[in-house]
Amino acid sequence: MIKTLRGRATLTIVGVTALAVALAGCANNSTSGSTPGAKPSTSTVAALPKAATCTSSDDATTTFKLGTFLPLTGSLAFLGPGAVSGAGLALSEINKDGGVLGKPTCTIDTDSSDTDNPTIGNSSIAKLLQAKVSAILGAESSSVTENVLSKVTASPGTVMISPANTDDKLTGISKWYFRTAPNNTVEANALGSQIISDGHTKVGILVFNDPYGTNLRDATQKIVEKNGGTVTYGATGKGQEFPSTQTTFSSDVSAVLATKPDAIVIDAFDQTQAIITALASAGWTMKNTYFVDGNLSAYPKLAPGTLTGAQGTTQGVNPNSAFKARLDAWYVKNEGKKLTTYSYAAESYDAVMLLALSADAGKSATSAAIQPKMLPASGSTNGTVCKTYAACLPLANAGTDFHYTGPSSIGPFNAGHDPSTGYIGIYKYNSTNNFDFVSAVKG
Amino acid sequence: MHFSRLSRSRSGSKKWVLPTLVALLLAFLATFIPVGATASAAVPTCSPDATTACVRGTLLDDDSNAVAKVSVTLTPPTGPEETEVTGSTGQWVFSVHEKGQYKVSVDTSTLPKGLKLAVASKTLTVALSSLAPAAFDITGSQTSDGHVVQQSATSLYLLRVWQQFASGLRLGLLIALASIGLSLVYGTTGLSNFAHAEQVTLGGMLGFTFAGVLGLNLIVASVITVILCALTGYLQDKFIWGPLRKRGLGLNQLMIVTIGLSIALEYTYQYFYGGQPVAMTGIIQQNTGPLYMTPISYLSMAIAVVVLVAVGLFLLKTRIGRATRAVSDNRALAAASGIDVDRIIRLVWIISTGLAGLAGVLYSLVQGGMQWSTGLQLLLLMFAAVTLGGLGTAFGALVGSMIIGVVVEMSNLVLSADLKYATALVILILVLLVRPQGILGRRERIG
Amino acid sequence: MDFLNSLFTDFGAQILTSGTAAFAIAAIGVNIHFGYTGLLNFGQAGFMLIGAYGFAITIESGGGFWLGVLMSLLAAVLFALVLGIPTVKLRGDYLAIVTIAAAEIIRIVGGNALLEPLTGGVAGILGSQFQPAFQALSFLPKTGTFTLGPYTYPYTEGDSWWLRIVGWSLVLIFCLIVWLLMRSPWGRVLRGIREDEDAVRSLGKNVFAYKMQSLILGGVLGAVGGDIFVLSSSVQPDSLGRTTTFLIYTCLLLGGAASIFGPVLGALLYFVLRIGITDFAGQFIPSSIMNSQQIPQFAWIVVGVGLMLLVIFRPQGILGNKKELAFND
Amino acid sequence: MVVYTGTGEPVLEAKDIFAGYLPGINILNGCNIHAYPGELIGIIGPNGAGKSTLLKAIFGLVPVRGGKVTLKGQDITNSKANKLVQAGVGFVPQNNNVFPTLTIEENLQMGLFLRPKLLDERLEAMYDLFPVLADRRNQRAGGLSGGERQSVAMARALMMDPSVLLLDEPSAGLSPVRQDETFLRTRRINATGVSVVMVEQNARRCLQICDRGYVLDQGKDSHTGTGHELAEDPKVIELYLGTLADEV
Repeated sequence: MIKTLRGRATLTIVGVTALAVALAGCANNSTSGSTPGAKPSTSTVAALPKAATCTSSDDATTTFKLGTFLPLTGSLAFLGPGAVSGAGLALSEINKDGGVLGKPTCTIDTDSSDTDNPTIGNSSIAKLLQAKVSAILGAESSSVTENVLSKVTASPGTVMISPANTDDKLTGISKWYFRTAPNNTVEANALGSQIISDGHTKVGILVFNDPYGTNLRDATQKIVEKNGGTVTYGATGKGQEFPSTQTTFSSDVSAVLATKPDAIVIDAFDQTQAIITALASAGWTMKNTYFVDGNLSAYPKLAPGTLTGAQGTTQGVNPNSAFKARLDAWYVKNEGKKLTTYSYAAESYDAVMLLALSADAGKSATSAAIQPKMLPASGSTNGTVCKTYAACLPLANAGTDFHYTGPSSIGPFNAGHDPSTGYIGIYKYNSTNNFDFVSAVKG
Repeated sequence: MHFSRLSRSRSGSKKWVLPTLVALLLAFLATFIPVGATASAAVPTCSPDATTACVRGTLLDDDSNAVAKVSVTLTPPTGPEETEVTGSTGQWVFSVHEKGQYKVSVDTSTLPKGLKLAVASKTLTVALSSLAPAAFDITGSQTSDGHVVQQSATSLYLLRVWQQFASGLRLGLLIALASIGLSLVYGTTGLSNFAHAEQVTLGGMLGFTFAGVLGLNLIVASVITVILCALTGYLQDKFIWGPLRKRGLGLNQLMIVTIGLSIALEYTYQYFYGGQPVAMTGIIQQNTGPLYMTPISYLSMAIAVVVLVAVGLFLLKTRIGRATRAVSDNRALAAASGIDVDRIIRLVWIISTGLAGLAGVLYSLVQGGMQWSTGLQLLLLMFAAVTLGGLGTAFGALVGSMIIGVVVEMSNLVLSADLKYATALVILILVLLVRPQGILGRRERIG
Repeated sequence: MDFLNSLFTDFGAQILTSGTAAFAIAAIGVNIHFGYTGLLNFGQAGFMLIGAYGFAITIESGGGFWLGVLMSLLAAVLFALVLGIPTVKLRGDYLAIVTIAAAEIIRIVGGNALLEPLTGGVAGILGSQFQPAFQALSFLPKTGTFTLGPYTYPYTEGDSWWLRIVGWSLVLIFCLIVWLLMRSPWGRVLRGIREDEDAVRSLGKNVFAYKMQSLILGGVLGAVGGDIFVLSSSVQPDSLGRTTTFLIYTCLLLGGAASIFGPVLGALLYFVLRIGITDFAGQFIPSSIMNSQQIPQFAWIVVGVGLMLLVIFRPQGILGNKKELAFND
Repeated sequence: MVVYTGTGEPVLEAKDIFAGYLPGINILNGCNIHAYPGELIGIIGPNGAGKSTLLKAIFGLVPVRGGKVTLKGQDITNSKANKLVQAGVGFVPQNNNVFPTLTIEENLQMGLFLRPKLLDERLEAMYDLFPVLADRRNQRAGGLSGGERQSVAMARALMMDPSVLLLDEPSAGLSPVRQDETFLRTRRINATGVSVVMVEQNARRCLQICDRGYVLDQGKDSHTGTGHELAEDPKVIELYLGTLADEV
């Protein structure tokens, strides 16, 4: 009796899981087929194979071992694919161009998860440190970085470089920590100027309570106020941030609209789609809406025309379509899916390039050798400008000063290990809810 | 009725296919155009680069309408003045190639009648490869002969209060729809089902699968979704909860089994649907009436009310409904009375998951999407609602849900917006301190 | 072989972390609540968080390490009193709902943007603000690393040998304390309450007082676990939320509730199993079936289903005694 | 020593019953009882002897792990309670014997859940038997006094017109006056031809009214006989009635 019962219960759980899997499976297959967001066709680009997974026989000084620490599960999982593709593509291209120190690179991919699941990140970091990786790429969330940083920077010290951290607190926090995401004052400057120059002086900010959101808000508010504007909602110290786990936005939208703003900035992540719905149904003119790098992405599932005229800012000059095509091809080949977002792909790509070139310049794949070469490689010594691994490698090998500039177009690292400058692109949504490049400003 | 309007516009959306394709093509081509040479020629353009900065602004009136044909003059630190007339977008822009202090002034004599400008000139510090914005605050409106009907701050605030109250009712009804099942299952089996939230998510996910992916009509998709969700309740009870009840697994253990199930389901959704929200329809409806409420919101609230009344009548007036209450009251006695408790419980599971699925569908339609974690975020609100109203009483769940919904949606009128959920939970704890059995609960259940 | 070799090294590395010790301590606390007294405390992460706040904020504002520890414990005691007094008299699920709600309130309020000067808001309090006070007590060299077999860790900084020694020593001490307590008359009364509250009451014992003592003791262990946890990370409200509570219960049930070493074994096994699942899936499932993002998601699904099967087929866990769990209903 | 007070085949028989709530722990260890048609059987015994468990085991509320329960010769071991009600067994539990949120009439309706068509007819019969219930038919049972609850509980069990009625300590918690009422009513119900198996704490009173009694000790039937025989059996007095007297 007990036996058959056990069998039944097991069978059921397996069966229900399988049913869910099957049901969801059809959803999955049919969605991945059509993503209007991904423009360039992939057929023209030869896809490179993914770098191998490191094994314990890979020597820590001669093999460049990249540990990735990116959000694969949890509430930031939607930001994973961009960074995964950027880092993966960089490694594949490095391998194609001869590898680091003449050997192919390898990778250990781990999950950083989110702040709700700190044990995942801790396990991943334990694994990466145990494997004595050359450097760690990640995390995307500032909070997650802050959670593991003391482990990473403790003796002997491992280089950690984030493609997406924007928290001010991280500036100059450790000699081992770098980031390729420009300080968000750069973006705020561009965003604030754009809003003011569009004739809007009363700005409502829908901001989520997260270091990313509040830091960008603080900086944007400064620019708006400096130029004679006011922040009618969501200003610093007003307690109007919404929790990052929120799923219904009617009260926030009512509140912001009650302040009669000329323009609204949506300073959020994946909550944005629900916010758009709440704003648009409340009759808000969507063209007076501004997006930020955390949510400037295509919204192919919304009805055409929903976002027409809305604007947004993100790092980088005009996104290079050839670069996007390479990312697409790499992701389809190695991860079996189409990319729907390019968030932090360029920053991850450049981060890996900088690490690899620093290892070449330092003649060793250890963090100790890489760390001192990071600043020069990023251009702090005004070396010869080079734009690809193939172009920079001879300079690095020869010991010449060089300055790598890649698709993220950030400037050299400053003393706080932040990019000293960055280009911010300004984009405008078209009737397909995708966005077009308008202009770029340097900050 | 609203559904049919929606579905008509869905099928009508084929009209968009051609323009969409054209726009896509254009967008694709546009990416090949080098920086700075964007295609829009009608508006004067300026792109900052190493040798260029843009001084720019837009003249808008109080209604955010562009103010055209106004002369704007730029006085550089050295060299001749430049003057430009705003176009149909109200925008003016000057490209400059030297950093320094620039003065921008608006020729007030060219302003349309009724419009006023407090400060007519501004001095800007301009750096190269950047955008120097200048805002001129124009008062008055062009459409209403310069007479602006401004709503007073008080009436705006009152409107907001009503607005948020209405949103609260809407949220409360949806939570009620979702949590009555939780309450019924709790009442009849004693199980606190932590996976109930994932049943709500399932509604949104299946709704997306049928409407968003397979393109079925919204009504059809919703009906199929609710039926499938109810089916999951049947299967769960038949193969998991029923046998475990029979085996006498403790309630605490069972509760932890539901936590396991909820973890498994959350990540199953994430695995297949990804991390971002998925919506059943991309069409965003406009609000109707004085409040920000879309037709679908009204419809959802109506459906919720009808279903809740139906469930209430079922429980109060029908033989099976009374038997359900009897099982909630006293399972052993119900069995001793000849009621087939297992069948009642199975029925309760079916109703519970079906209602949760319906709640998920409506939630997804009203809020514009459903994410793998949406249910999870609602779970505590649902538990709070059920406990507040009185554990195991269906009507209590309704009352509790309405309170929780209104509190969540209105708390930001007085408290920090990020304390919404905390406020609801504080109220829960306060009520339990005074009345542990909940608002409609009975004292004998709690000891 | 190479794969297995590195897998087992990873297991070891994971087992040794101070984070695992922290979870083991918090699970020992829940074991006192749930395992021995039958109290369904679903807010253990709240105890960890409030303890960690008390600890970190005190040190940050110059109170020193020992005052920090004291404040941490006091915070947990206070939290237990506030939660327990109105609810331990009620049926078990009320306590569960009130504790989970209260823990969420602590988490949400801790992350409140207006409280940023005090709690650091959502980003929390960085480790560098309070960890040095602990590291200063180390009798090991202040910098440098020490290697034991395949494991190289810093002496004192970060997730150091120093922290690991302290963390795991505390685990052993708490196991000993629980062992002694549960053999004492006091522990027998707790078990009596778990099995038949009314019977204990009829013997003239103050059930309420015993339950409160149990809640406070387990909560204090939660706070200590929270302190150990943040000593190698940072104090972030979201890190110590519902998910963490569920995780602690998973560890406890895996090892076996109402057994001395159950929570410790459960914590060790849980982390090892999760790494094992992820690594095995990553090694043997081709990327055409699951991509690198789906593998950890799949691992989570397995964890969820595994928890279900575990509770269904071995509700007493690995070390637990089935009779000890017969207190339900 | 077997005493027959009924005639023919036993209407209810429990043979060698082993049963318990928890896996591996039996409360009943080979217990035997039987009842002939029309008999009023009293079951007494010390606390924890398994009296209530025996009733529940007969009624399928506690899993029977060994032995056999028959009703009119039919095997009903481990049958679901609703099947037993259908077959003509009524059960009144000791505590929680009404549905507190349901009205009195709804409570009675639940008693007749399996034969809804007979509702009006049976309601009338019950209101005749328990006139106090008729006036308060729309009142919630949760608000009733102990005696009234007992009436509702009995009436509910009688709705199906059972041939065997199982009563679990019907007098518990009632005032002496109400206790008397209950015992008299039980006798009256028995007189209508319903076989009654009654578990009682109030042993002397029980043995006075029952046709035949069993003494349960440690999960087994240790003595049986007519009510009189047992009440005067020195062993029973020493083992059970005496101690009871001391306690009271």
